[in-house]
This record gives sequence, C-alpha cells and structure tokens, in this order.
Amino acid sequence: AYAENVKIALVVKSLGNGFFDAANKGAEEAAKELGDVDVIYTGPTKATAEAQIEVINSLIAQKVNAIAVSANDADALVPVLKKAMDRGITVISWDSGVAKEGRQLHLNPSDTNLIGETIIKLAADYLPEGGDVAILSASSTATNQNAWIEAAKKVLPEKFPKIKLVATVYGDDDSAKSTDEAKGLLKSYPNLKAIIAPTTVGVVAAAQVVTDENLIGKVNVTGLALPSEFKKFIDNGASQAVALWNPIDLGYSAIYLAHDLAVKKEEAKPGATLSIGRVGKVTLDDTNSAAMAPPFQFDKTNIEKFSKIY
Amino acid sequence: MKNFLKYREIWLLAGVVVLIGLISTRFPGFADPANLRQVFNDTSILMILALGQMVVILTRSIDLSMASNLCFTGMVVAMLNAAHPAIPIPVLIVIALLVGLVLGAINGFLVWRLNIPSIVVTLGTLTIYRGATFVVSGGAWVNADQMSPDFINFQRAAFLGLPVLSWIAMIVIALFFLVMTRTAIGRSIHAIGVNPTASVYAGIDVGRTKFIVFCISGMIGGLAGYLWISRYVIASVEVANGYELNIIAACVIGGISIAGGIGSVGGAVLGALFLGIISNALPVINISPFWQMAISGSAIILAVVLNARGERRQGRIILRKAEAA
Amino acid sequence: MDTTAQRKAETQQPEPSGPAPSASPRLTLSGISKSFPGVRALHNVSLSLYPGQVTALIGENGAGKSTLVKIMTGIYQPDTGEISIDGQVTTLPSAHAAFGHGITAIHQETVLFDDLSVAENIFLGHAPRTRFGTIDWRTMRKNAREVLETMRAGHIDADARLKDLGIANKHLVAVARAMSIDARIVIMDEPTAALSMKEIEELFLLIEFLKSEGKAVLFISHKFDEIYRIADRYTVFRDGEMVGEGLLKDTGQNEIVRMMVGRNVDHIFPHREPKIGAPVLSVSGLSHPTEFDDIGFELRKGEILGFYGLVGAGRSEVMQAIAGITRTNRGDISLDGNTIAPKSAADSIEAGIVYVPEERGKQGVVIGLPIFQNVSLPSLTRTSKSGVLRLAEEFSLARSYTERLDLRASSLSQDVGTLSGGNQQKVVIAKWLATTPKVIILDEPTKGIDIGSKAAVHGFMAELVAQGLSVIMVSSELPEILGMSDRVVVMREGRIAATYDNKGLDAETLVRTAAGIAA
Amino acid sequence: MTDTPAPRHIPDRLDKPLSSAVFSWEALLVVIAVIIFAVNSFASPYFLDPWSLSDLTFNFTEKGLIALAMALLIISGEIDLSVAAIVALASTMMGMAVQAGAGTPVLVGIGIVVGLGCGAFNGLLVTRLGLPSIVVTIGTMSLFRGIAFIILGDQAYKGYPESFAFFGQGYVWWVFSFELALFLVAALVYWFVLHRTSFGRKVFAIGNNPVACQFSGVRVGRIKFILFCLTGLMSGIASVLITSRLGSTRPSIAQGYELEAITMVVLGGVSILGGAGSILGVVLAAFIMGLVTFGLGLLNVPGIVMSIFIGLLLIIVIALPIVWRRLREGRFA
Ligand SMILES: Nc1ncnc2c1ncn2[C@@H]1O[C@H](COP(=O)(O)OP(=O)(O)OP(=O)(O)O)[C@@H](O)[C@H]1O
Ligand SMILES: Nc1ncnc2c1ncn2[C@@H]1O[C@H](COP(=O)(O)OP(=O)(O)OP(=O)(O)O)[C@@H](O)[C@H]1O
Ligand SMILES: [Mg+2]
Ligand SMILES: [Mg+2]
Repeated sequence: AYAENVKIALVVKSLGNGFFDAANKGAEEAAKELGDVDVIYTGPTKATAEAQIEVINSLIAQKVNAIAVSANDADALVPVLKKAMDRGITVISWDSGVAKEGRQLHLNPSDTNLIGETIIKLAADYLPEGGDVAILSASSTATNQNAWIEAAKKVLPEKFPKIKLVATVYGDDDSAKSTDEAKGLLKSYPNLKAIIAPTTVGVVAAAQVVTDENLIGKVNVTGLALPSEFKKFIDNGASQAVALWNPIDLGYSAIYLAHDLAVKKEEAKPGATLSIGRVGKVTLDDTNSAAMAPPFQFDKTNIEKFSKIY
Repeated sequence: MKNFLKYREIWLLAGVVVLIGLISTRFPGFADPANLRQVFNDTSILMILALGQMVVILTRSIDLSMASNLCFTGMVVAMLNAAHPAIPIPVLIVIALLVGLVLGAINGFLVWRLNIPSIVVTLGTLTIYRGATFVVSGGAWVNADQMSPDFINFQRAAFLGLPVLSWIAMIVIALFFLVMTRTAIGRSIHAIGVNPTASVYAGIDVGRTKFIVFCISGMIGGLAGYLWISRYVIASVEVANGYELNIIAACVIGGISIAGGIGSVGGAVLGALFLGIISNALPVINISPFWQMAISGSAIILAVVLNARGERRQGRIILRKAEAA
Repeated sequence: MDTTAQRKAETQQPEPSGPAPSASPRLTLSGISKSFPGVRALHNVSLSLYPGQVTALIGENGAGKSTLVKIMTGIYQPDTGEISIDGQVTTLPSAHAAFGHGITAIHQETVLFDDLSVAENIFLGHAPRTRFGTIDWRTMRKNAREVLETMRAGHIDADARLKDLGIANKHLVAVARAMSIDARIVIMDEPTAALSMKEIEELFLLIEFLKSEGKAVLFISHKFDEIYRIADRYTVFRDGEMVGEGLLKDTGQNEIVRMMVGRNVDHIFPHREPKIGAPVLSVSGLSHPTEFDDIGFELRKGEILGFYGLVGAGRSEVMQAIAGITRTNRGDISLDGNTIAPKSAADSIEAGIVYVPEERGKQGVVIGLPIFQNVSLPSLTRTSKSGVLRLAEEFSLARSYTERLDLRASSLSQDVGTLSGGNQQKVVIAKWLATTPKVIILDEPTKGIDIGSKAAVHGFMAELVAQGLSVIMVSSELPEILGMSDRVVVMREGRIAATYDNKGLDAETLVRTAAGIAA
Repeated sequence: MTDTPAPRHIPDRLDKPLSSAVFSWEALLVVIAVIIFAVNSFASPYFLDPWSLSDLTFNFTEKGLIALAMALLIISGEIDLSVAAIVALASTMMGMAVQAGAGTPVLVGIGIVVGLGCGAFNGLLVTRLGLPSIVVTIGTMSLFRGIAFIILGDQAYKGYPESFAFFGQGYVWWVFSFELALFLVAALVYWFVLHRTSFGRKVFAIGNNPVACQFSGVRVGRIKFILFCLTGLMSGIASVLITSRLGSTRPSIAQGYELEAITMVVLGGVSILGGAGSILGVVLAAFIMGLVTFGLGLLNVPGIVMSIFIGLLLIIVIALPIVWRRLREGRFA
C-alpha cells in the first residue's frame, strides 16, 4: 500500500543528462528488488545549488523517507540537508558528494585517487614516448571533477614522469565554451598529444574539435564518457579509449543503501560494512564514505556492446 | 555628417585590428590568414544572431528569446535527424527556418496585436521556449552518435576554400545589408526606431513592421539552431543558455543603440567579431579563464562609453551658423 | 494690430481664387463622432474641403480640431459618421490608406525623423524604386532637391540630417513631404505656432501655390489675422460640435468669436499701471560656447520684459541658462544683488527664478500623471510634510491655479495626456506659477492657446507684476510683445541686438532689428 | 465688452465605477493567488502544513527583496540586470572576510557595503555618463561576477560563523522565518516610500517624463542614483541571506536571479516602460511565484516545466486586461 512504502528521492545534478537517466534505471531496478520502495527521480534542470535546494525543500515538505543526492555544490546543500535530517529524513549523497555534516554517508562511484590515476593512465597508455597533455574540465565549481584533477596531479610525477600536464581549462559543461577551450588548447600547445576531459560534455566537444581540425591520430581525446554518447569518436579514432563507472550500479546502490538506512536495517558509521544487493559490499571510511568499483574502460573492442546499455 | 555612421564602423574596425595586433604580440600565429579565417568561421553563428537581434533593437524592441528559440529549434531538427536520417539537410534547414519563424511570429504577434512591450513578451517566451525544449525531448539529449554524418558535416564542407558555415554567414550578412539599405521594409525598420509616432503619421504600420522583425529574428534563431547543434554535436535543454546576453552585447559593442534607430549591419558584424575574437583569443594567450567574464564585461562598458561619446548631440550652434552666414 | 492691416493691404486679392464655392467638395465629412474614455471629443460634426480653396478650422482649445485631423489622416477611427472623397464614400483605416487618397497633414506637434536625412524624411514610405524594387537613393535625393526648389526652400540640403535643422526648416521639410506625394488634400494643424514672421510669410506663399495647383487645404490656427489673410472659408467647432461655417469674406471676426466661445471676447491687452522698482535680476556677459554670447540685461521689480527675435535667435537657450538647465562658460547672474550660479532647475527654483518652457510636450507636462500631480511637481516641498505627501494640499494648489486659467478638464485626476494641446499649455503655466517665484520666465506662453484663454493668461501676468513679481516674456508674436512688455530686448543670432523702451515702439523697428536690416 | 465668466469648477476626481477597482491589477493578482493556493491544497496533501508554507517563502524572499528596489528602479525608467552578479560579488567579499576571521556583524556590514558600492558604480555610469542602464548593467553583470571568479576561481569559501546562519536559516517566531519577516518589513517600507512620499512621487514622474522633471526642478540624476544604490543595497542584503542560507560561497551563486526578480516586478504590474506600478502588486507577484514553484515542486514537476508556467503566467496576466478591454469594446481583431 501507498502509505507503507518507503519514499526515496533520487536527486540528480540536472535532469536530461544521460548519465543520470542511466542511474535512474538502476534505481528502478533496486526498487523492484526491494519491493516496498517508491523512487522519486528529480532534480533541477540547471545544475545550480540554489535550484537543487528548492527541489530538496519540496521533498522535505512531501515527507519523503530518504534523499539520495548527487550534489551540485558540496557545501551549499549542507544547511538544507541538515534540516532534512532534523525532520527525520535519511540523507545520503552519491556520485558527487556533500560535506560530511550534510549526509549520513557518501557513495563514491569509484575511489577518487583511482579515478585521478585512471584519467592520466588513459592518455599515457597511448603515449609510450610521453608528451604534453591538457585537461578540459567541467565547471570550475564541480566538486568531483576538482577532486579527480587534484588526485591526477598528485600521481603524475611518480607514476607518469614522461607525461607533462600543460594546462587545465574549464568548459562549464557548455558545449560551445568547451569547444572554444579545446580549440584554444590546440592552438596554444601545438605539441599537445592528448586532451583529457573528465566530463561527458567536454569530452564530446574535444573529440569533435579534433575531428574537425583533422588531428585524428595526432591528438588523442580521452576522459570520462558515457559509451552511448561517445561511441562515434571511438569509431572514428579521435579517441582511443575512455572510462566510466557503471551508472546503473551506482543508482541501484544509492537506492539500496538509502532504503536500508531509512528502515534502520543498517547504520552508517565509520568502519561499517554495508551490503548492496547484487553489487556486493562496501566499507565506510572514517568520513563515512565508500567507494565502489574501479572505473571501467571502453575502447574499440567493447564500446559497441556497452553503448547499447548506457 | 553623412559619413558619421561609417565613421563609427571605421573606429570599430580599428578596434578589431588593434585587438588582433595585441593578441599577436602574445601569440604570433593569431594574425595568420588561416587563423583569421577560422576565427571568422567560429564567430559566424554569433554574427548571424547579432544581425537578427539588430533589426529588433533598431525598432526599439528587444528579443530575449533568441537563445531559447535556438535551443528549441536545434532540438527539433536534431530529433528529426535522429529519427529520420534520410531527410536531406536543405529540407532540415528549411524546417529550422520555419520552426524559428513560428516562434518569432508568436513573439511578434503578442507585441503587435496585444501591444505588450517586447521585453516582457520575450522574457516570458525565453523560459517558455526552453521549457518546451524539455517537453519535446523529454529531457533527453541528442548526441553525436544519433546524428547523421551529413547533419554534422554539412557546415564543415569546404567550398572555395571556406567552410559552408562561413558562406552562410556571408550570405546572411549580404542579405541583411541589402534589406536594410535598399528596401522599403529596411528603411521602415530604421524609421520606427528613430521616431515611432512620426512613422505612424508617415503611413508605416508600426505594429506590423515589429511583427516582421520578430519573424526575422525568429528565423535567424531557427537557422542558428541547426548550425549550433550540428557544430557542437549535442542537443540538450542547456544549449546556449544565457547566450541572449552575448547576442545583445555584440550588438551594443557594434554601436547599435538600445534606444533604437541607430545601427548598421557592419556594426553588428564587427561587434560580434570583437566578442568572438576575445573568446577565441583568451584561451590561446594563456589568460586564466576566470578573467574572461570580467574582461568581456569591461569591453561592453567601454564600448557603450565610447559609443555614447560619438552620439552626444552637439547642440544647434547658433553662433557658428551666424558667423558662417 | 496695425501690422495685420498693413500686410492685408499688401496682399489683398480681389476674390478667392479657384473655382466657385458651388464646385463639388473634394472631401466631405458628415456626422462624425468620436469619444475617448470619459470625453466626447467630437459629436456629429461635418466639414467640407473644396479644391483650390483654403478652409480654416476654428475653435477653442479642446474643441476637437486635432482629433478631426487625426480622423482625416487615418490615425483615429471615428465612432460614427461618413467620409467621402470626390463624392465616393470611403473609410480611412490607416495612415497608409489616407496617404493613398492623397491626404497629407502637417501635425500640431512636428512629427519627423531626427536621425534621418532630409531626403528620406520627405520620401519615407513612398521612395522611388529601381528596376529591382530596391530603393533608388540617387533619384530620391534628386527629387527631394526638386521639391525643395519648387517650394523656394532650396537652401535646405537634402542630405543634411534633420536634427541639424532649425525648427522652421523642419516645418518646411514637413511641407515638402506633403508636396512630394502629390497630395490633393493638405491639412495644416497650427503650422505657424512655431514659426516667426519671416517663415510665416514663406509658408503663406506656399499655401497660395498649393491653392493655385488646385489642392484642397485645411488650415488650423488660433490667430485671426492669419485666418483672414489666407483662408477662403471657415468652419467653427465648439465643445466638439460644429456651430457654423461659411465664407470668411461675409463674416466678421466678432461673429466667429461669438460662435466659437459662445460670448463676446475682444482681446484687449490688460491695462496696467506699471510700478517699476529696483533691479531684481541682472545678467551680464553671459556666454555659451556655441549658442549665445555676451548677454546682459536687467529685470526690475514689477516689470514685464519682452524678449523678441526670430525663431532660432537663441532666446530659449539664454533663458534655460538663467534657469540652470544649460551650462554657460562665462558671465554673471545676480538676483537681488546676490550672485547666483544655478546648476540645475532645482537650484534656480529655490532661488526664486522659474522658467516655463516652450516645448510643452517634451519639457512641460508629465504625460501619465494626473493634472494635480503635474501642477504640484515643482512645489512638492510645500505640499508635503517632511517628505510625506498631503493630497489635500496638492488638490487645492492645483485647483486655485488651473481654474484661474480656465482649464477645461473633467477632473483634476485626469491624465494630462488626454487634454488638448492648449489645455496642456495651461497646466504647464499653472505648474510653474504655483511655485510663487520672484522672477518668472515665460517662453512663448500663449503658443497654441485660444483667444479666450490668451486673455486669461495675459490678465494673470498683469496681476502677477502688480503684486511685485518680475516677468520675462519670450514671444515671437509682435502684438503680444507690444501689448504686454514694459521694455523689449531683441535678440539676433545668439546676441542681443537692441533693448527698447516700449513707449511708442513700433513693430517695424522690432522686425528690422530682429532680422538685422538697418532702418 | 468682454464678459468675464465665472471660473468653471473642476472636481478633484470623478466617481470611479466600482468595476475599475474590481478589475485592478492587484485584484487580478489576488484572484490568481487564491486560485493557485486552492489548486495546491487540492493537488498535494502536504501543502497545507505550517512548515510547508514556511518553506515555501524561501523560494521568493531573497529575489523578492531585490524586486522591491528593482520595482522603483523600473518605475523610474531604468533597469538593473547586474543584481545577481552583485549578490555573487558581495558573497565573495564576505567569504574573504571570513577567511580573515571576521565576525557576523562585520560580515553583514561587508555584504551591505559591497552591494551599495556596486549599485553606486552602476548609478554613476548611468547618471554621470548618461548611458542606457540596460547596457551598462549587462556589462557590470559580467564585470561583477567576473571579479568574483577572479578572486575565487574554482575555490569555495565556507566556515561562516555559527551565528551568521540565523539570517538565512533562523526563525523569528514559530514558522516565521527571519527572511520572511525581513521581506514583509521591507515591503512596508518600500510601499510607504513609493506611494506616500514626495520621493516616490518623483520616481513616478521621472519614469513618465525625465526631461519635464528636470525642468520642474526635480534632481533626476540624484534620484536615479539613489535608486541604483538602493537596488545594490537590497542585492547586498539578499546576498547576506543567501550566503547564510547556503553557508558557503561560490562565484556562481544566485545565477539567473536577475531575470526572476524582473519577472516578479513585471508580473506585479509595474510597467517595464516606466512610470506606473505598485508595491502591493510586486509583493503579490512574489507570493504567486513562490506558490507556483513550490506547488509544482510538491508534484515533482521539473523546474524547467515550472518556468513554462511562470512564463505563461507573465504573458497571460499582462495580456488578460488588454484582451478583456478589447472584448468589451468589441474590437478584438
Ligand atoms: N487620446 C486622447 N484620450 C482622451 N481624450 C483625448 C485624447 N485626445 C484628445 N482628447 C480630448 O479630446 C478633446 C479634443 O481635443 P483636440 O486635441 O482635438 O483639441 P484641439 O481642438 O486640437 O485643441 P487645441 O487647440 O488645444 O490643440 C479634448 O477634450 C481632449 O482632452
Ligand atoms: N534643430 C534643433 N535641434 C534640436 N533642438 C532644437 C532645434 N531647433 C530648435 N530646438 C529647440 O527648440 C526650442 C526652440 O528653439 P527655437 O528655434 O525656437 O529658438 P529660440 O530662439 O531659442 O526660441 P524662440 O522660439 O523662443 O525664438 C529650443 O529649446 C531649442 O533647443
Ligand atoms: Mg490641437
Ligand atoms: Mg525658443
């Protein structure tokens, strides 16, 4: 019956993004499996903290049981999420995290350091000689991208001494601006060997620029991309490989964990090991964060298959 | 005095040249013809949009909905292309023009028939058209993979050494130039901005002319919609979000008076080029992207200050006339 | 008024030229009514215009003259009534349609395009085309020059931008526009209000020319000397109704005035016994980089000082400088012996000098605000208490001044924009008088005001000086200058040409001085 | 010979038919607000809850505060598109002060002063150099936010003091938040200034004819300058509230607020061409926008679809009286 079901809101950064739509698929899957869950898939259309707060406010008013949020801003959401928790709502963050005070646990799609390393490795694998690379990120305020770039910079000197990171630019997840920035990179750094874009809008823009400027084979575009949106550029050679985690599993796990916490089946505390249905188990660290699987790599051999899934 | 307007464009052109010169000192390849051609191509869409906005501003109106129109039309043609890749591109362009025309006509109708100030109408349709994009697409994106190769490559094809996109921009510029200087409707558009009351008395149908300029800006928005989507190969609700202000800024820098009646095709094109060069050059001369916003803001303010200088009325000069007599 | 008689004698013509009045009218309006929310502007009026004849439309301010003009030019639609042209009943749904019938008008407020060239102003809407249907600029300029030549206005450069022309030349451009479309019916709504004598003469020559070309002309004016000189027929309106029509040669001025006002008005300037005191305002060496130079005069207590000059002589600019609106680069202004340097109208009003501007629509009334708020605007400090408005005070202030000036309005809360031109002018005068100044500068105070109200304004002025105020009156109307002033300053081309005592001063001296022709 | 007629009496005002009050803009807005309220209570069981209604007000109080000052500015014939950027810059400056260890009173002071300063900058450009405000503020909109970006880059400021949280999160009494209380008090003040003082009267007059005002001794430049400062000030105050509510600062804060504030003003019946409008209308419009967004939010309608409603509402509410009048006059083409 309606009243007994656990209402869980899956709040995303912005609606319409293929990545989050795929996550919603996983969420629905978890809901079916758990049986007593209603998923509310929602989020702002514009990826801003203020808009997300309005959404969360209306969820609080609807007295949902749990909120699982991928945050547009790690800090700005804290007050409103605290209010939610004060009113007895279970709050977790996933994908893009919220500061510790604003949630009970955070589910990282993958280990931050691992992602940082992976995005560099994706470029390095095809650059045995080494060379110049540049990063084209999303907006300068995006929490997770910034964390990955930090991590990437840290591993560079020890693990990839021949790779030189010459610039980090921001395309704001806006295709026009990303295109301008990618072009600028190619002009300013004639020796550029790879563009790393850890965001789906940026990586597509960069790949299109490389295609347009006839630089396929000279400049490799890589980063994080949804296979369904990026297949074209693996096929035409603008990119050798990209990586991503499984958004379906991520959405599935977020709902699963939110449910278990909401019905008090589990408790989130440092060191706890929580089980997530078919995905397995995660262990919380001392900030109550858990990381899921390492990023998965897509290249010519498997893109066809995955592009059909997400 | 007759050359006054041309005068302003010469100054603007000088500004553009100086800007290119300045950039070249930090990035020598910038002034290469090949690079300049590319800058022109990169700015083409903005130039086209600025021309559409120009005719609206000339009539003392404003079209804030152009970027949303672009977004909606772009989404429609992208979805059409994804669903029916066989539709030839020229047909899609005609569809884009028509869809844009309809959206523009809605604005124009409200301004004309209900006499609602254009800024209010387009403030409303700004959100409505973008929202409608969400409704037609269900929020989903159309990405590069779903677009046909023709769809993407049409504007990139080289013709006489220039991409088709550049040619389209040049054709649009030429058309606007003809319309504004050589046709009655062009002069009516101008006259309405100079003095709407006098225009009524002169037998110009002010309302209908405003309707027409909104139709023009709508069609331009539609055309730009296709060009934009096939250029950046992603169609989403967020496409060109906030771009309406860039379009207006290009017009302002180009010396088009927001109070109507003053402005020219050359000005709009140069204004767009100026902004295009800035956004093109900042990444290559290693200015932190965080400076970009402040720089273009200052450029706008500077441009208005200079334009206002040029426009300042000189009074009637009774004394000098008396001496001359 | 000897000048009128004089001129009349010079140009006296045996009979109105053109066909006999029995010829069929070119345009007939019958049973026309038009109402605005709360106002009945026209009620069942009729009017006929005959080819080759000038018909004068006469009526008090607000009688409905301009409204009728707008109906004839397709700008307003009548509520009822019939329009026929050459005997054919027709409608004029838009300005364009009126154009198509060869109807053209020079409106009460000049409506032209400041930022366009003279040629384009003349031809906008009917520019010559090339074979390809595009505008033929060269032919357009050539035709513009031709039109200007035929009007003997060849001194106007067809390529000049309109805003660089003086007001009189702008009027000529408006006329040229009317000529250029081969109009068959030409309407002039108070065309002489902004012109000085020289230009009026030129305009009259032009009207004669139009008559000889067989055009039907409608001429609206509040000045009877002009009407008698140029028009053949008359139609009189009162309160939106037609009260009489006929041939001017059969009808005396008094009769027309009676029709128009419903009573006898003989405009004699008020008899005054000036009690002139010490200098109140003295100006010396006042200069502006481009508009005027070395202006010096004294205004004494209880005096009316007339400023005469041809239109464009720079009188308005000087007055605006004294009122703090225009900046000067040299010179002194002192009030009651204290040097003042007003930087804005607010400063000068505070000091006790007010300027009643000439351009009522632009500088005078605030259209959109009701009458009482317009009147109280410069006096808000008095009608409010520590910044808080007191409506009762505002109403009583507005009432006391507007009723004195015989304002015709349905209520004080009516938007001034719905008043007729002349009634707006009364609001403008009321507004500045209400500031109770020491010195009041009136710039063309009776421009566009009907004969009855003119007497009221003049009477008021006389009363003010009797109370010890000092008045500067800028006027281009000789009778007004001669009838009201104690002394007259004549300006020419930005400089003071002469100052006269108004004792036995004759019109000719003034005209000669203003035009720079030695006696 | 001249008969002197007795002066005609002109009444203060004509008796207005009752219909003109019934069909006033504010009445229309009240009706709309009531309808939306009813629809909301009917559509969602969660709507009629004191806390829900309280949360609802957060959707509009900050923008509403800006809209109050913007209303005056628009009535005077100007506009300020830079308000959201002022919020961002003021918030950034407060963030810098926090890093330097400033306490709550200092922070509030900084927010207000920066807002005021930005407003004064706009005002100077517009009144001193005689530039069109729409263009100036498109420029300063990039400039102010650009400075915030230069200062902050990809960083965020946080660590605002505990006591600072009160402004955006605190409650004055039961469910009445500080933000709501401030908004209502400010609305009262603005109502008084606009409708009951000579300053307000001059604002209306300037919007209708600035030249005639100048000739009438109204210090047009000074009043416009004050209005720009007020708009900046209100943006500064809004910045304090938002920053306190978010507990952190990023340069992208308050993006798009300018258009929402302007929408509120226009929906409230203020003529975008200047010269007419009322504070009551703006306050009603603020509530309506809050009701619409919150009500649709309760139904989990995406924000962009809400914006369609707002856009339609804007056009319909403005078109309605026009269409109605034409229908009555029977000349609807
Ligand atoms: N747009 C309008 N709205 C309401 N009332 C109007 C409007 N235009 C004119 N009126 C009213 O119609 C009447 C006739 O005005 P009109 O301008 O025709 O007078 P007029 O004879 O030209 O006077 P004047 O000699 O002062 O120019 C006046 O009472 C005026 O207030
Ligand atoms: N070409 C023009 N461009 C702009 N303003 C003008 C022009 N001609 C006249 N004016 C304005 O119109 C008003 C009347 O000017 P006008 O030509 O009548 O000269 P004047 O000698 O100053 O005044 P008056 O009519 O009292 O003789 C002045 O305020 C003037 O500023
Ligand atoms: Mg009139
Ligand atoms: Mg004058």
